[in-house]
Amino acid sequence: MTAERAVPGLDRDHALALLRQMILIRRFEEKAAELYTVGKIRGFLHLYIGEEAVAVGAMQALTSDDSIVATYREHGQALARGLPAGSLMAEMYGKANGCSRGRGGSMHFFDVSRRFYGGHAIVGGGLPIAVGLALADKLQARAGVTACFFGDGAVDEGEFHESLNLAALWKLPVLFLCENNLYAMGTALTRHQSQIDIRRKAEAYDLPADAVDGMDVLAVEASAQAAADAVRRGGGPFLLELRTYRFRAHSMADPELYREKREVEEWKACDPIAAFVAKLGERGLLGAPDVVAIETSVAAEVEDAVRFAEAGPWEPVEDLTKDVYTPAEP
Amino acid sequence: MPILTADMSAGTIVEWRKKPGDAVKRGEIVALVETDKGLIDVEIFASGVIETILVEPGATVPTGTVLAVIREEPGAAPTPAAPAAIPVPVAPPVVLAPPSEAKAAPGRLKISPLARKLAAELGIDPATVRGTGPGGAIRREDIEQAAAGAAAAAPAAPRTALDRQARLRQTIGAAMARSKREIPHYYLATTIDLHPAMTWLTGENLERPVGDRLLYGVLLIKAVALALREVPELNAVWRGGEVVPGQAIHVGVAVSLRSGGLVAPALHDADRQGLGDLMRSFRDLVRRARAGGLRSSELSDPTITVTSLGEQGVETVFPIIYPPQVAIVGFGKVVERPWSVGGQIVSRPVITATLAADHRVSDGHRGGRFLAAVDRLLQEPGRL
Amino acid sequence: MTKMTYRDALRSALRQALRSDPRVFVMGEDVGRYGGSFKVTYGLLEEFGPERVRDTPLSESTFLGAGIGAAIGGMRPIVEIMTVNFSLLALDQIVNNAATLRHMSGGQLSVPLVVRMATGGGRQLAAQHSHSLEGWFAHIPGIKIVTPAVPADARGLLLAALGDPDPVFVFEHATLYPMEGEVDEEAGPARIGEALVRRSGDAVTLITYGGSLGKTLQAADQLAVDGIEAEVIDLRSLRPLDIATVLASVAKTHRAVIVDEGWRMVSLAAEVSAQIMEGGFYSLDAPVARVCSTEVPMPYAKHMEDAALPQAATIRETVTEMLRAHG
Amino acid sequence: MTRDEVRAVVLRALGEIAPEADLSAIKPDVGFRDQLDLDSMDVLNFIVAVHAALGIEVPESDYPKLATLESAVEYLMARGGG
Repeated sequence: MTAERAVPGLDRDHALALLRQMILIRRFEEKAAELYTVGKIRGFLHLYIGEEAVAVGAMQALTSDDSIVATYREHGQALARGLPAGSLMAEMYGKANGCSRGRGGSMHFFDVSRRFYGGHAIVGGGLPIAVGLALADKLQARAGVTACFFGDGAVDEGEFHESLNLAALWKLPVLFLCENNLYAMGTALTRHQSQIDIRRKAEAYDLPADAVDGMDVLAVEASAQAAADAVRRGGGPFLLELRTYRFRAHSMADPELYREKREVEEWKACDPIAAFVAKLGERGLLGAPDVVAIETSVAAEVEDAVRFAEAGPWEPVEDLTKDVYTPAEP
Repeated sequence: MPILTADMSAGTIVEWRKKPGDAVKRGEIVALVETDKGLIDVEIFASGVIETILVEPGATVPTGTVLAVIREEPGAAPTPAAPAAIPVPVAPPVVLAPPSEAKAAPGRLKISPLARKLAAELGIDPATVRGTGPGGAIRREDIEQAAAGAAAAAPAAPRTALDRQARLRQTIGAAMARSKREIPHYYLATTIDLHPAMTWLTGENLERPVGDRLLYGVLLIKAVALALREVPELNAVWRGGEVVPGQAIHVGVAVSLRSGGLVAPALHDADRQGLGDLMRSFRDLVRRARAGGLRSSELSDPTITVTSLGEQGVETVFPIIYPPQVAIVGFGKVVERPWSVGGQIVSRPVITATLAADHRVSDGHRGGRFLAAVDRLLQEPGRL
Repeated sequence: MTKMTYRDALRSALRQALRSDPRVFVMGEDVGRYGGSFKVTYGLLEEFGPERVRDTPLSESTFLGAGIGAAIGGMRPIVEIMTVNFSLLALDQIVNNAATLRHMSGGQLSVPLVVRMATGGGRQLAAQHSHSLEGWFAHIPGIKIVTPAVPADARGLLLAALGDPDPVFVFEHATLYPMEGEVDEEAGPARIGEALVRRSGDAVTLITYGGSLGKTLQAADQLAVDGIEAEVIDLRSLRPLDIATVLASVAKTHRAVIVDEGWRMVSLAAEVSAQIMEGGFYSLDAPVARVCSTEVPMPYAKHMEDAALPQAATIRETVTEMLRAHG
Repeated sequence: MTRDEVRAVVLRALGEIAPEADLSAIKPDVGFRDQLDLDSMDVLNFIVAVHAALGIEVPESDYPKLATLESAVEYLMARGGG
């Protein structure tokens, strides 16, 4: 890991904003888990609890001109990118006021107005899409970085190697963000990768890379900013490995036979939110009332999201085949 | 009981981590549950104090069952109650627009392949049949109705009886016309001494209860059936321009209908039935033919037909073959005639048997052997 | 009208698109410096430069996926997958992204992508290089499939594909590239989803597409010698399928034979046959017949490959047998 | 049984064989076979029906004695129908 980054004078408002985003993600995910147990949310649900610092920190390095491609564990990225909690909750309810009209569910959030090009459920399936978006930007001389989030499992897929090679070969503005949470569903990293220092994979394609503690939101922010700046300078793609851990099961149906409770507890000790609150407290940037205020406003925002979803209409069945193709111009 | 996996419908409590009186906080693990995917911790979403545990370890309960009662702290956000049933809109069946049926070419008859094949076999002109299928299409049932003719119809208002009779007349007419047009008939006749058969029959009926008495017609049918074993080429149908040998001997028996007209349903495997069974089958067939209860297989299965007009006082019958069959046997009335027996002239009951056969399939030599076999078989009625 | 080969007709459409729309660019293995494995993109690199005529690494899944991403990003990419045999490596991107993103995103995303592939056997390339899998792709809602059989359609259907807001897959039978034909270079794009009667007749309807059209017309000419006038229909696109034109013809001839180089079971021919049964049941005087490839990995030896592929003789025999049995 | 009851049994038997016939118009002294166009199968069914109703077994040799309505009633009364 690179040396501890010096944090330039940390601005209080910015710090509170980071903290609120992380707490929003945490409470949103807890509410999603609750709603799953009573059958409001169905199908698959992959929670982001524990990895909040990655999405929040990395998102600080991206502008509204940048594009995002993520995976099926994308609630954190979507919230950090600014997709309204209500539209995400409604999508998980399968309602027509969901961000994908109830068509995608938890694994397929889309919001083109915020250049959020999806949750993708095929491991590694999003990488070529990100390469293509970057190619389009480059060919149209459009400023913009395409940030592509993927897990350590995707590193096993051929498309990871093909995408890094093509992006490096054509010097495309792709910021590859590997969220290494040490497990590809039920397979520990050491059991699915021969070389577990993922950052070093980039050397094979002559591509700059870095790794950072994914539990430290400020470190993530700094590393992501540096990586994004490198990409913006037109030097081609960058691979940033964010080392993190998920406190919950892979998905709602996972009895977690593959890891020890002890290990989970050890990582929980580095809870990104608790760690950040402690750091800000030491620096006198935050007091207990600030946390209560954030928790209260987040709780309200999550409740509003649930009401928005509950009130949402079902898509009319007559629209079943709408949008399979683009309607012919009249 | 929380839904913990995508397809979970019930769960078994393995152990409680809390007991009544314990305080619980949102997010705490309060129990362990066995699901289809294995052991999963149960998280509590309310904070408060456990009052009572309703489901003990070891019990399996459907998802949604209340497991424990918690006295909630004031101010905790209520979870929206689990819906009894998730109000998913009932999807009206998505009716795909049926592929637009290209307009059938004008003058083109809308008839199913099966119906067209059956009509050809029964010698029915489809054009004369009114279709009851979609868009007036003619279906198998329509042809069978036409074939069974009036008998098949339940006693209906006279007008439709007349229609049916007219239609049956047309149907029989079409079949006979086609038979005459297409089948090169040859005719043979012989006179058979029925004395042995009639004396045997009178003795046989004395021992049989009224309901089991035999008619001499049954002897004639059995003799024809057994004779066909010796001349199998007469037991066949003509289809697709070639003769198709009968897989079995199904003798069609011409039955006159009380309201006029005729049908010739099949007595299945007539060669293999004993005289008693054959008589029962024969009586049942006539009863159903006249009551309109024939099965379609009985109409399409005969491999030869026997027609007997003796009771109408006719001595010799010159019948027309029923397409697609290739032969037909006719019997006239039983008459007393002088008959030479060992040089002596005696009076004997005789009957004239005629054979009309399709010269494309058999020739007179084979037809003659057949009639000789019928004659020979009738001389030993006990062995029929 | 000018006489040109099928490949020249394709190139004329590519050149017209590259000239008229800056968003259009070509991407694929050996499409640039090598001039295209079938010489379709020959000369385009020199004319339009390496930015718009891009040789790719041998990464079908990723450069096709990149085509999808670029299309979402506002470009009009034309991805060349050398042959349908290599497209199997990119099926996930095709089925789970190209065909799905518009509907799954609730209509937010559009994927104006064109993918060109050579297809079919008959050149002794053995099993791995001789597949004819258009029927698979025609199974997938969300994409369109066109199968130009003559130079005029090679140009017309490719131009139509380029103008279409949804993904269109163009299947070019490998034996057709050198084929000559009349092409009107002023003509606009053809219409996707419209079949054409290439030869009219009244005794039987022969339905085919792409590389099998030639053999089917040959069989029709041979049947004419025996006094049997066959109507030949070129489907031109497999999805959407113009079943109306097929049913109109069957209503006239009452008999149908489908010629399809795919393997018989679960073939495109099976689908066309089902739709004829559903829509033309009362027009039929005979069961619909199919002339397809024998179900075998395509053998190398010429006499064996010829035995496996549909031939004019098999088509002719199928028709004469049908007329004999159901005259 | 009285003559009329036997007569009713005979007519009902004939009705089963010739459902469309007008039983009231049957002339008592003219043969059934001609009036109602009956064949040997019909005659057999008539004999079976009479036996079922009256328990009288009519031997084949006696069939001609039941050729008309009158003779049938006479024959059956004489054999214990009465």
